[in-house]
Amino acid sequence: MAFDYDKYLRPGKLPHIWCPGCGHGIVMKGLIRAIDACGLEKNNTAIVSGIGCASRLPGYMDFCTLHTAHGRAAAFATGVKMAKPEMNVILVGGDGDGTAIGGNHFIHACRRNIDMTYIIMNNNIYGMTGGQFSPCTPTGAKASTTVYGNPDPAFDVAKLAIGAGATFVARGTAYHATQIDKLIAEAIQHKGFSVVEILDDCPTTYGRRNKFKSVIEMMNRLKEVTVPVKAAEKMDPEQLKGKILTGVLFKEERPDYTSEYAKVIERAKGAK
Amino acid sequence: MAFDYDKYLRPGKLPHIWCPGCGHGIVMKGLIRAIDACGLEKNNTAIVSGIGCASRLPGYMDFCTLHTAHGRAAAFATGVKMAKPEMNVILVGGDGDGTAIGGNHFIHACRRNIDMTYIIMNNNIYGMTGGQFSPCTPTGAKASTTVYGNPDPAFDVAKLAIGAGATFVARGTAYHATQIDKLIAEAIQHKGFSVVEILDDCPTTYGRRNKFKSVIEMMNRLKEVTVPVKAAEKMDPEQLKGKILTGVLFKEERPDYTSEYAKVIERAKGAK
Amino acid sequence: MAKKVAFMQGNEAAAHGALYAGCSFFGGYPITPSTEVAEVLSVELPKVGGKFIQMEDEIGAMASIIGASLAGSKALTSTSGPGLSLKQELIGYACIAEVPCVIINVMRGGPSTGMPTGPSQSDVMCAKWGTHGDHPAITLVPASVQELFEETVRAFNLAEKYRTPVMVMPDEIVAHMRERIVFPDPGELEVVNRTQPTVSPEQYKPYDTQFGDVPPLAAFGSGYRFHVTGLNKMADGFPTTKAAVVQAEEERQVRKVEANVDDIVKFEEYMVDDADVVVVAFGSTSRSARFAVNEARKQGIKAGLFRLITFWPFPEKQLLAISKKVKAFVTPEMNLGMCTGVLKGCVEGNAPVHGIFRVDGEPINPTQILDKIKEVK
Amino acid sequence: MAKKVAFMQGNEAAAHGALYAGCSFFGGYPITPSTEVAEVLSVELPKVGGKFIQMEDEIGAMASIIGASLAGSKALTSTSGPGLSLKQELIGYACIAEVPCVIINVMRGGPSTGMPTGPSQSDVMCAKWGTHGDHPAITLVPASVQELFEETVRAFNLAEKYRTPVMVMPDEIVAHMRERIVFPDPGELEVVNRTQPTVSPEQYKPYDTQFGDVPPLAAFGSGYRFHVTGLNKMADGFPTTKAAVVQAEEERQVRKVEANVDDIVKFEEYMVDDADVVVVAFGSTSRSARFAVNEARKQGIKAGLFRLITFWPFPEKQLLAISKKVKAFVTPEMNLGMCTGVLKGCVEGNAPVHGIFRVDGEPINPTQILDKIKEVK
Amino acid sequence: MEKKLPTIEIIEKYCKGCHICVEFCPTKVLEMQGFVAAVKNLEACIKCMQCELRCPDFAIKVTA
Amino acid sequence: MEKKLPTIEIIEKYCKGCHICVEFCPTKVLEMQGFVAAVKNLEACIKCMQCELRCPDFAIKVTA
Amino acid sequence: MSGRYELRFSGAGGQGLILAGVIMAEAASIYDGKQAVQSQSYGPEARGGASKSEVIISDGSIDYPKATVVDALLALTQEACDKYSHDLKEGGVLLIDSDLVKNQPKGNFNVVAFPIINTAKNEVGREIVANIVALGAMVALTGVVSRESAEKAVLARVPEAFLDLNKKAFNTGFEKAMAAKK
Amino acid sequence: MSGRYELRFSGAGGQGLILAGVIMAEAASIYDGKQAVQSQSYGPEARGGASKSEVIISDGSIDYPKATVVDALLALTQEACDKYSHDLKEGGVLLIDSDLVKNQPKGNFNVVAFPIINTAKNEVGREIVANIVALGAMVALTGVVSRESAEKAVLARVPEAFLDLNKKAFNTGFEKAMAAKK
Ligand SMILES: Cc1ncc(C[n+]2csc(CCOP(=O)(O)OP(=O)(O)O)c2C)c(N)n1
Ligand SMILES: Cc1ncc(C[n+]2csc(CCOP(=O)(O)OP(=O)(O)O)c2C)c(N)n1
Ligand code: SF4
Ligand code: SF4
Ligand code: SF4
Ligand code: SF4
Ligand code: SF4
Ligand code: SF4
Ligand SMILES: [Mg+2]
Ligand SMILES: [Mg+2]
Repeated sequence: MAFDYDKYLRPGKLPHIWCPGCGHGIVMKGLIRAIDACGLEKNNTAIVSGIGCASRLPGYMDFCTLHTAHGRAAAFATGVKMAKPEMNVILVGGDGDGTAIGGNHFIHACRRNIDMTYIIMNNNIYGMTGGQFSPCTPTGAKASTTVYGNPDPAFDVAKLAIGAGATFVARGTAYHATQIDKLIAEAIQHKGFSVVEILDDCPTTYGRRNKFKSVIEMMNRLKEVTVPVKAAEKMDPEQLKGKILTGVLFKEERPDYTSEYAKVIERAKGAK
Repeated sequence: MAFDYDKYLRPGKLPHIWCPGCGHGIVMKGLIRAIDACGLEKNNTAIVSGIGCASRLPGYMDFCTLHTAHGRAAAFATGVKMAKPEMNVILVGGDGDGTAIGGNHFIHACRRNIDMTYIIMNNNIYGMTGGQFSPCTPTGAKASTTVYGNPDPAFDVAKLAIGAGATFVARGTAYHATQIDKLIAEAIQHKGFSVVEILDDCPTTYGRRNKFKSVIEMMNRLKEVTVPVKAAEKMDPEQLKGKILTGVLFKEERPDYTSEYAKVIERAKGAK
Repeated sequence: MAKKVAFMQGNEAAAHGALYAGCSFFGGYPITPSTEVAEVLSVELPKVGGKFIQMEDEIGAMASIIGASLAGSKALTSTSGPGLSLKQELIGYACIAEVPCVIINVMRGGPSTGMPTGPSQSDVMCAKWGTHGDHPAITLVPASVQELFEETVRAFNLAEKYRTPVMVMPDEIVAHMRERIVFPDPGELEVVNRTQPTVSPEQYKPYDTQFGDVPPLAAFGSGYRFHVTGLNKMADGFPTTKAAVVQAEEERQVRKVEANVDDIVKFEEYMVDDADVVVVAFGSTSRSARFAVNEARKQGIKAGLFRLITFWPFPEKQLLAISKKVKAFVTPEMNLGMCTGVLKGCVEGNAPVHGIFRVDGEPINPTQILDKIKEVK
Repeated sequence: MAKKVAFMQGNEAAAHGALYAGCSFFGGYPITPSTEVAEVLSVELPKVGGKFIQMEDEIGAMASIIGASLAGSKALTSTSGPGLSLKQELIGYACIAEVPCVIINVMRGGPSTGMPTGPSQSDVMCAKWGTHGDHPAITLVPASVQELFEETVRAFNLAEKYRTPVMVMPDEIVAHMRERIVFPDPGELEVVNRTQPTVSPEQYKPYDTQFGDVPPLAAFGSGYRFHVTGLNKMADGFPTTKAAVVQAEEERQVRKVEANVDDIVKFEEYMVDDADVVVVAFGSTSRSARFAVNEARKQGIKAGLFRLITFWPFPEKQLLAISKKVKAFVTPEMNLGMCTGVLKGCVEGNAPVHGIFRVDGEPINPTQILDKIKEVK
Repeated sequence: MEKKLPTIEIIEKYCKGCHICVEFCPTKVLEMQGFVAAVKNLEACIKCMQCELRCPDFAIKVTA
Repeated sequence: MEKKLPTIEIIEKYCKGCHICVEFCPTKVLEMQGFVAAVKNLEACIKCMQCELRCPDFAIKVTA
Repeated sequence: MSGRYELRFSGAGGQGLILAGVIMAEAASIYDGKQAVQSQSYGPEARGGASKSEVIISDGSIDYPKATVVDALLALTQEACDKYSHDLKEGGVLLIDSDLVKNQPKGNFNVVAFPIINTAKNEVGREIVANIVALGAMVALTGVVSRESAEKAVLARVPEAFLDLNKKAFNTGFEKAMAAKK
Repeated sequence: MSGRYELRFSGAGGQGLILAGVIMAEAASIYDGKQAVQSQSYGPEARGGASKSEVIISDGSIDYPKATVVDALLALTQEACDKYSHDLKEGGVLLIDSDLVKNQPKGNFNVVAFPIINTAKNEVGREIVANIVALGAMVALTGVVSRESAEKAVLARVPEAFLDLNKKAFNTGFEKAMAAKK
């Protein structure tokens, strides 16, 4: 009955480096369950990340793992996928890695609709460097570089992904652990570029500064501010004010990039 | 009755470097009329661009002009605007400059809602380097690097800008010359980050390859494929198939970045 | 009135040095081990009406300070290895467009992500040679918290005086250690501002060499309108491909610095005069070296220390002269021989150069240096 | 059967050289004057089932070729100055993660946007020193269309053999001029592939030094699972901060190249043996130099040409030896003294080095060189 | 009273001969003469300004 | 017949003491003992698996 | 190395050891008019793992800012004790938390052990001031800075609201150490 | 510079002068078995302005790939003629379009002028083959490559559909030049 995570973990790497209560571990477990559910083959699956606490995830996973440079995961992964379209390619990383320095590669991966799955662990902060604000830090929040309150508006990661052309966009939270694997599994099965944003927590660099007494409070907040899309349909704007939707937010069928490129190869060989 | 463009042009710089029929010149004239309509002061207005044919525009304009590096216009401009919030800052550039290498700075300028106006001259190609495809080249089109037809999907620049948080997004065309100045003027007057995409033409590197017999044909196409938003409201999906909307596509009021930062300064001075 | 003293970290001192120099704009992107510079300025700049912005990446950060500088601000960014590599293209832009700005680069282990919290001195070569094309380079390498403050002030002065980007490169040890610092009173240290045009807006040219190798720079929004580009340009700032003009401009951009090395180069000679063995070192390594030199002298060995405070321009003249008098040089550095290579390049084989290289995230300790001194003396 | 001959441009030849070497992936971003390399490969690669992708920028392009190489492809990108500066961070990544790949950088006028269509040789220093931290560097500087083809093949061979990025740097003249080229038959030129693991997947370590300084590299998706990072790593590819391991790994990464200079360094000596004046040149400038040397000989002057084909590693040994026999060196280059400086650095003052520098977008013509030869002979 | 004709100025050294003004003039006032545009039938001009607005090269000025 | 109790294994060297499992157990089966989680009241366990799912550290295993 | 005295505060990240070191150094350099340098080492990027904070105190100028031979070591965890005791000098002061550090390093050191964390939690009232308790003890054991200066330095660094708490922590630590050392 | 012969084709961007140069060079190096190098210069980035294409032909190997003293110059526009005639050698061949190049450069050159563009447009039928007309003329005037080789080279470079058109252009140019030169 207890799920066997060890099957997918590299032996001897636990305990992981994440702080007590860091949601990244919850996401990693969800990812493992999703991979198991989709029956992905270890040898045929690459897990690619950038730099950050979240981006340390691949090191624990017993797959072909690539810990790239800050913000570049999507671009490295595009090279892997183009070279070996038959491989499953999963990207993981933090909100800073993916939407700050990595923003350009992110929107272009969305545009190309290249068949990869990107899991963004959004803890609203640059955790690894000690808590500077990220493009996903709420306006007004405190960070080590916004002691007077953050003047920056935050990205709506899902909206950005849709605007850039992603064909599958979902959102979950570290609190709703049971749903993480379902969303990721559906994303993996989707043919095209799929984005799963997991609202996450960083008690160490975000929680304390923003008056959360404990990670429990942070978890409870994730419960309180979110509403499943299905439920939202039955709610009026008033009730939805300040709420964040979870579940599958967008899904569309479009030819994926490597399939399209396969046609280029056919045409080229024809042209010979 | 004839509009006096010379008032805003640097003496002795014409004829400009653009090819016969290049739409960039039409856009520059629209921009000049808009600046005139808004009564912007030359000394107090900066025009910033990246690299590309389109990005050569500032050189002709008698303002504080900054021809930056490829893709970086929005980031340079952000520095100018933050340092001197009282200045009007207008960004101009091509589709490649703005949405390929410049994509990250573009979406973050949208997110911050910093009070600048960005005019993207979208000719669907990297003109200056001789016609390689850009992120705005239609799928299937021919470019010097897509002789078998472009496998890449194109960005919807307006959708991307909205997804990233821009608060004013409009689209015009080089054919509809009379509207260019109106759209740009409204964008300039909008408080916040405004994006005006002008569907443009590059007869030299895009037209020939894609079987346009002349720039006239390219212009006519711009007429045929576009529909004003207003008109579109009265049309059914069937009629709208394959059409591109023009006019003001999105407008929203949100605090602009430098005003928000002014409050940070107040809070900081209070904190002293 | 007694001076303000404090016990603070190198990075904090750098931030305060920037404020002392009149820095009014910071554009950055966080990276270990330089983040404290940004953090302090995010608090202090708005207090004095300055601007702090965290950009989307290091390229954006570099772009923002160039833009801000053209709008008249004294502008700063801070970063570390990977960020410095990303800034290289625009550092070149600041060089050719001649835009004053300061880059603080705290040296950590490289290449790539390398060892983010480990000290290093392996960015000194890319400080000069990182960007493509020919360009000038000024790089300062302080060795104490007090000096990090003062060299940051000097960095702004040199940037403004020569209209060019200037780098301050403490290693992680100097950036993170805490020492007592005595704040200079206002006016105590020189603060230089870029020369403003004396001609009318109509006559103004942003690269007008009739005013010397460093033309006055007006600010956007000050009533002077002009054009700035990263292409080779003429006196009026507009692009040109005229061979003679391009050659002259390129040479001037470099000459600005090369012809003024004596004004820019700064170093400290410690017991060098009668030395048989001279240790050439910089940053935290020079502190180990001084320790070792003192020990050596106690043991009757004629050792001396030549401490680089300016790494670029490199004090070639001085070291060539010294090379004719000494038995050997010892060059301890937290890299695989960068200073060693540069030094060899300028002593014409007059004296052997013995490197001590550590790239393992550990400081070079005095004993290592002392042993080498004994070995080669 | 007669060989295939063609009259083609340097950039086209580079593209065909890549195909000959087995390149199966190209990730790029267009930039003058290198675009033809990409354009030819966009047509040719899919014909042989290879992949061509135009990325969103140069950083993405560099990232994509590292990813593709780890998935088993021989991967190439091409660019020019500004793009090379942008790639620097990830070039460092390829160095520390030891990922074979090739970068063709066509040299145009810099810094920054500079003179996009003007020839230059001013990227040779950033080819070695551009990225932060200590790292190896291999840079090839061909002088003809035929040689650009062959050196591109060699670049892939060296990249695969030493698991490191390799740069091919034609100047704009060599890249854009057209000459007759004779295509080598398949098998005529050596084509090297990275060594594959001989151990089982369970035993495989991506940096296992028991197989020497260049460990075998398995491909993702080939049954071998492993971890790759840009942090300092251990034999198994996982991050470490253990001082001893880090020091050893950093040294090995550089030693791979330094210890094999004789295998990597390539040059041509033309009438050097009895020469009083030796011209050291590379790329198109070396063609002007040969012309000048011939003229000089006609006029009875003992001139010779040392033509660099490998710029990095620099042929220090050979030139130091020559410096002991000659009256003077002449170094014509389309920059402000990069090769000149490196040469000075290795001849220990044995012979003066007289530079001829042009950065005006015009080639250095034979007359300039001849005059200098006469002046210093 | 006869209607006042506009003056149409074509700056030859700016004109790049793209044909745009000629093709899009609703009343066919303009024509190409060699590489540059020229006025063929001024009477027909309805002063709609389309030619001036669309000329990419600042080469045509219509004054009523 | 008495109901079969699950086994709840807590791997102490993985547990970082974040309290998550304890706080979110619907039936208060778990408690903190010093820095690590421990089972206080096994009988109450309803095998909902919430603790295991939410433990960020792979430190708790529930087997029915 | 005229009168060069080297201290190392070690334990787990987040235990406030850097602050303890900083306060010790400030006591010396700001209040006792000596020279002092404080430095630290981090784990991967900015967080986690065993951490140490070093303080060098001297009458003369301090060149080398890192420890060479440590005069006094504080170890709040076993991991830290194992990792950072190697260069503690013969006869040097070793202060450990008796609850958390079970096996002491070999070598003849002047070992002082008491339940530091526990003291902070139960006697002073808040676990988070364990670092100040430890600081008080180190001041007592080393005598390298005066008790008064150290106390001043503590009070200058901590937020208003916690002055008494920290004062109490400091003094408790000081007394405990005196007693333990007897 | 054994038998080094230098040609320059100049005019406006887009007139196909680079192709003309390439064909001339191919005629020499592929069909006449000589050595040849072709090079060009561009305007800002990849386009516009006056453009030139240079061809060096020699029996021996060609070191310096750019022109030193030009033996034969084609100028299709006044701008090109003004810009690129400075290093045409004494007595060198100068072929110009008589409609477009009104003032000839000073110096004693062997000048040949006829309406090249016009010939292409009206006699051959398409303006775009003006470059081939000019090529034919240059072949006739310089004699540096054989007429046969040049024609082969032309046909090898142009698309099937336009073989005859280009053949006609080449020969027309050749004849016109012969006549003009008389
Ligand atoms: C080029 C570069 N710039 C900056 C950094 C410093 N850096 C490392 S991780 C990080 C942000 C991490 O934030 P996020 O991606 O949200 O991950 P988290 O740590 O919050 O899980 C930054 C700025 C770097 N390593 N490389
Ligand atoms: C860093 C860098 N990369 C690439 C280039 C080459 N480049 C110059 S302009 C350009 C694209 C221009 O396209 P666009 O922005 O659409 O402008 P257009 O020429 O089409 O008006 C490119 C790729 C460059 N100058 N700098
Ligand atoms: S710092 Fe934040 S994100 Fe990083 S491991 Fe700790 S809790 Fe997680
Ligand atoms: S190449 Fe295209 S974009 Fe550039 S100037 Fe010519 S027509 Fe305009
Ligand atoms: S104004 Fe109108 S009618 Fe008159 S010439 Fe121009 S386009 Fe024709
Ligand atoms: S539109 Fe302008 S450039 Fe084009 S033909 Fe008419 S006048 Fe000339
Ligand atoms: S399984 Fe459910 S009931 Fe049982 S301990 Fe875990 S959370 Fe509590
Ligand atoms: S959730 Fe896991 S880590 Fe947290 S206390 Fe429970 S067992 Fe320990
Ligand atoms: Mg984060
Ligand atoms: Mg374009």
